[in-house]
Amino acid sequence: MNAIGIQIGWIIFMPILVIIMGLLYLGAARKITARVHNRYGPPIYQNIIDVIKLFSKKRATNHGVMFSLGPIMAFSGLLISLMFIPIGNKALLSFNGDIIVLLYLLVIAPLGMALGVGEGANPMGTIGIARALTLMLGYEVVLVISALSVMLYTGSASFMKIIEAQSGGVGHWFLWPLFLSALAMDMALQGVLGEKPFDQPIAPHEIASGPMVEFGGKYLGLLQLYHAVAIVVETGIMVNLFLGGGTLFWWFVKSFTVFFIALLINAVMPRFRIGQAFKFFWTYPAAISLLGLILVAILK
Amino acid sequence: MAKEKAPKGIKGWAQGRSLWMLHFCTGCGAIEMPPTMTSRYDMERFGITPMATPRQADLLLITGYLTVKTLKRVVRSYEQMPDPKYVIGFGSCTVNGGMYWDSYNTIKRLDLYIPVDLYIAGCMPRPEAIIDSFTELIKGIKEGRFDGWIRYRENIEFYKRNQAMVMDIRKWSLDTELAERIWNEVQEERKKRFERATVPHVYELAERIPEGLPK
Amino acid sequence: MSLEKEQKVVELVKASFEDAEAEVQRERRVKVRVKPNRVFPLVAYLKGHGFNHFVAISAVDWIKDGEIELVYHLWSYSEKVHVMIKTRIPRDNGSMPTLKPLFNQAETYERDIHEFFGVYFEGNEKLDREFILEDWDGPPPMRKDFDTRLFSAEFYDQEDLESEALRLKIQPYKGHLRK
Amino acid sequence: MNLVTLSYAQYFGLFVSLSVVIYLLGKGVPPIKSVLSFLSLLLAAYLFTTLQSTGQTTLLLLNFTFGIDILTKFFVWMTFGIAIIVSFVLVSNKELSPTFHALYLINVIATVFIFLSRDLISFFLAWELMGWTTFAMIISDGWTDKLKAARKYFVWSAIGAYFVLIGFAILISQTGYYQFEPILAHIGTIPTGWLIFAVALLVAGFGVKAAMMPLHVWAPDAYSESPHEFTGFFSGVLSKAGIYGVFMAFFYFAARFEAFNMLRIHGTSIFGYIMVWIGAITAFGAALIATNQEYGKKLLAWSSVSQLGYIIFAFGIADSLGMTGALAHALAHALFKSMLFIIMAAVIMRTGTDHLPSLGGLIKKMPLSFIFAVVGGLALAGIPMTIGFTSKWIIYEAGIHGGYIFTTTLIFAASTAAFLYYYRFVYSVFLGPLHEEHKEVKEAPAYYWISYILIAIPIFYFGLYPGKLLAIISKILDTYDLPSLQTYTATTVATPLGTFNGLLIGLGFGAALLVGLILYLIGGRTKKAASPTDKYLASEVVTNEFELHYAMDFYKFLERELHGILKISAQKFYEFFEEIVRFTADLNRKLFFCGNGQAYLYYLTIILTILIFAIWRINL
Repeated sequence: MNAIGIQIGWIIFMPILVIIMGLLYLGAARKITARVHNRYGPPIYQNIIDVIKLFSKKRATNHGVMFSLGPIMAFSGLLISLMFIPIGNKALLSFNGDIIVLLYLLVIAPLGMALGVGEGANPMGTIGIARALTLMLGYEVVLVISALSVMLYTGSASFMKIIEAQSGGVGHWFLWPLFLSALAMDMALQGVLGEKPFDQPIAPHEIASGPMVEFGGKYLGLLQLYHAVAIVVETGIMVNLFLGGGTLFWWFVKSFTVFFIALLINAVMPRFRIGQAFKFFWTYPAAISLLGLILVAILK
Repeated sequence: MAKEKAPKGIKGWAQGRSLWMLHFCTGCGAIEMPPTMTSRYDMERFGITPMATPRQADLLLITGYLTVKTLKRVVRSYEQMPDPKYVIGFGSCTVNGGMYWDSYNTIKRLDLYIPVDLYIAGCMPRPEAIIDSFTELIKGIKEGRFDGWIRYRENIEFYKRNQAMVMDIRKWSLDTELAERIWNEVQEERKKRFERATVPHVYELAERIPEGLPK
Repeated sequence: MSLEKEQKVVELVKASFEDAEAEVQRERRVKVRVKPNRVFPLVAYLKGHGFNHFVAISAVDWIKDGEIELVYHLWSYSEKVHVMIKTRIPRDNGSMPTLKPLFNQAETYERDIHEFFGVYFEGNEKLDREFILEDWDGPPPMRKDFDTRLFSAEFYDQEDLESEALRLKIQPYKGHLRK
Repeated sequence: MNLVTLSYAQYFGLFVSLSVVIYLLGKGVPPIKSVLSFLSLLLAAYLFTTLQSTGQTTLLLLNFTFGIDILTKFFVWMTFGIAIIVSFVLVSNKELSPTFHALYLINVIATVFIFLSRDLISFFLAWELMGWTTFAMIISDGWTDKLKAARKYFVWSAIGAYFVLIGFAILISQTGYYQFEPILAHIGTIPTGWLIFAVALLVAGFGVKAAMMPLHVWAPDAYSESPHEFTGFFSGVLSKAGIYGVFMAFFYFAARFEAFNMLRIHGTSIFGYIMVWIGAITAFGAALIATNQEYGKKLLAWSSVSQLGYIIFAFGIADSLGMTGALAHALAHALFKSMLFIIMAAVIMRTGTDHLPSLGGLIKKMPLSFIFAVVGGLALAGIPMTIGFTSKWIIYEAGIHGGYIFTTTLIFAASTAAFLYYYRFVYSVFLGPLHEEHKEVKEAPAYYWISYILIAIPIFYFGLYPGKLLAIISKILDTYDLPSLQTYTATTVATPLGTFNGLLIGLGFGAALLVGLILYLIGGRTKKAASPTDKYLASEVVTNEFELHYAMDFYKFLERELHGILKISAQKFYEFFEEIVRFTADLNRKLFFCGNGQAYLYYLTIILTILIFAIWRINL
């Protein structure tokens, strides 16, 4: 009974922690980008202020029921995916799921947002969604091949078993034997996170921030929270598959390191055209990950 | 209905520290923004970021002169922003028309058409002046001094009437019913003004210099 | 500085258009004055002789003469000469044939001049469409007899409204001025 | 306690005569035809429960054998379920001819008899009857380009039928029996080569109906041109007859035979391996093509081809996971695809078009249809909590467990592409701006949305309780002595790779949704958009002269990048083939039937010369 109580406590506490960490990640991202640009930059807790402000705003325009439900569904979809990824050796519900469950739960959030954007009926938003989906078709292949190689290597699709197989120090991380897969997944992660050069879906200068074009006030607040959780979950996939999980502290350190690499690339890169981005994913990262997969298949 | 108040406390603080800006660059003022954003002056340290759409913005920064054609878009952008929202008029042209004081198609005082919270005078104001106005705005918001959107809501007829004088508000207002009514009300006066304003007159050379200036 | 190529262009014009007054204005600049009905053939003729860049159309209101002067600017990349073709039409009900069959971009300039000077261009189908001035029902504003200062004063100097604003206490906030 | 006990022949005869009654009555009293058709189907479903588990009928010296087992029940109830729902929807449609209703009844009964028959001849007859009635229905009540689509369907059905016929002929000639059980008993006597040949023919023949690439070319046209409500049944269930055929040919006959399994790749026979590849390529290629469709029914039709590819893929793997996944996906596809096609039918009924750029904004007018389009889409994209995820998840685990790395990747990519085309569909039809001419559109009649609800119940039930579905499938596989998945409870499914708990995900998502809702309510008030044109478009006011519906060339950039892949078209290959045949035939005709006496004389001379020369050579 006590164990269940503790588990429930973690289930309630973990999302709060992740939201705050995610917002701090975003704040740090702005600070780091500013430092790269030789600016002072906003305080690291800036995004928390933004969220408070967005939720306190009044009379944001509402385009219909699905428009309101979209951000809610996006945030909830991410919250439930959070339950199925182990964070710092804490398996919230992930004893009951595996990588594929997570990959499909991660789809709920964009779907919800896409439906909301659709009811907003702004063509720029829809162009953003069409781009995001095209990009998704690009990176999903790389992500899946890389995840497949891990699954083949361990013979399990369960996160817990994969982390267990990597226990015992840095030398046991899958980063080393599956280096090519890890490299490809990191490339795909750049697209998953939507950092440059893969920020075509929200290109503010072309399509007025794309899907977010009609969202203001608390809608945007929910989307900010969604974004914050998404960053932790998405980098978490990489941490769990290749960097061996770790305790809560080390888990967040690893996760931020993965995010940091993406940030540095983001700070100095321009934007691809969407077609180029798609083609890029289906050429080099896909080739690298396939090579990694073949190596695993041979070695096994 | 209780009078709406400007946000105070944590809401006001958050509002002040996180101003998302829609810069409506109508003319020459746009060029002052890049230095304000980039490494020399860096307005992001105050939490001020440019946004792409009025839906996400808190602050409407209008730089430069406003022709009637631009004013229509400004009004629409302003009405599309969620509350609380703030307006900064940037440059002399928003204050009194500036060098476009006698243009047939440029408005002179912006705050007759939408409520302006702050003006930055100058032609052009330097980035220091912009940063100064931002800090003043942040301070004022925390204290709850700026309430432009409340003024706009409460005196909507006044603003709409003024707008109706110069532009077709039926098309450009969000509240089309109100716009239709006020539009019909001001038609007569508008026509009268129009007759007075379009009397043919050819300027002599001496007349072209405005009064008060040495001839 | 020899003005040979400019002189050549003048001769080129005079060879076919005897009634045209062509002269060299300065280096790279040739001025031709023709009757309105000769503009189209002249432009067509020059286009056939290498003047294939149609730069712009401009207009001048000569109010005391009761005429509007239209200036067609052409440029030749091979000769590097700018030809201005000037013609005058009456201010009231003046009209010109459109140059659209020769240069598509003439359509845009003609719409512009139609709006600002009230000149009618025959054959330009888009002339009636709104171009720059939205919802404008006054006289063409660039004509000399349009009193722009009076118009501005009547419409944008709304002193009565300012006093109304004062009464409603909706002046912009002034408390931020430094003490 | 059964009131009546019918033999199989009586059962068949009853409904064929009922269809004649429907036809005749429908001519005289039009409104009655659809009601009668619906009631007949209900009666058929009821009478099906009274049928004995085996039965025989002798006709013209042939001994037709029928039987019911759990596999039959699975497919028959799927058929009846969708057929009755479609028929219920058809009650509201007054435009279809009595011919259609009569044919529809025969079509359903023929499909049921495919599953019931236990001998090759009755199987083939039922198969043909199904094909012919479908063809006749497309002809009688099809849509814009019905003749071309029907012709294509007919040609391909005929080709498939020939394959099946030859395959059956080999089985019959090699064993001397035409009933299933004796054939199974004597299957060991068939030489391996003949068996493989027969199974290949059968898989190809049934594969035509299951829209297997490259035999799929009829499907997009036939699906999109057939009567709208019927398309749900056509695509959802009739294609499953092909799947059933593949299952029977493959697992009922061939897989039992040791020699057949000698060559193994990745734990499956070489046959299975080829099917895995065909299935994966079908799924992926069709999904990519679906993303570029501009017409709703075409898009859904290509999506059908893609989803059937999943089933073929899973069958090819042929282990416990694969077969479970395939059967689960057969049901899943029948459910969500019939739902989406019925929704499309409702939209076409109200607006008269399925051209995606001409639709849009119907969420305001047809909210219920939109909700269920989302439900169907969740199942199609394989979102957890729906049956689509249950089946797809098992298929993925099967692929990974079997080590099919490339094909599983293709299947994954196909699933992402499914998300792409689904969003294009739902956005273009229901979201986006409303067109001026659709201002007066009303919600679909109650017949429609009651049927949506009826289909949505199993979609969620089997998604939240995947074990309930797996229990049925395991029983089927056990009956046929095939490997079955045993590691499941009502809510949890476990594979060697991982586990997933449908109910837990459902509850978790519910809780998460609640949290999201609370956060939403905490936030400040919102205001309704002032007008449909109140949106940010660079501060411009939009009027109807602007086309704001971003539905044309939705994935243009994708199309541009994939041009090289999309250009490979089976259709074009067949057209090229046709061109060659036509050219050869033309040449033949011109050369030999030109009617020119001189030419004939000339040929005669040549032939004589050759003959003389030959004789002379031989004489030497």
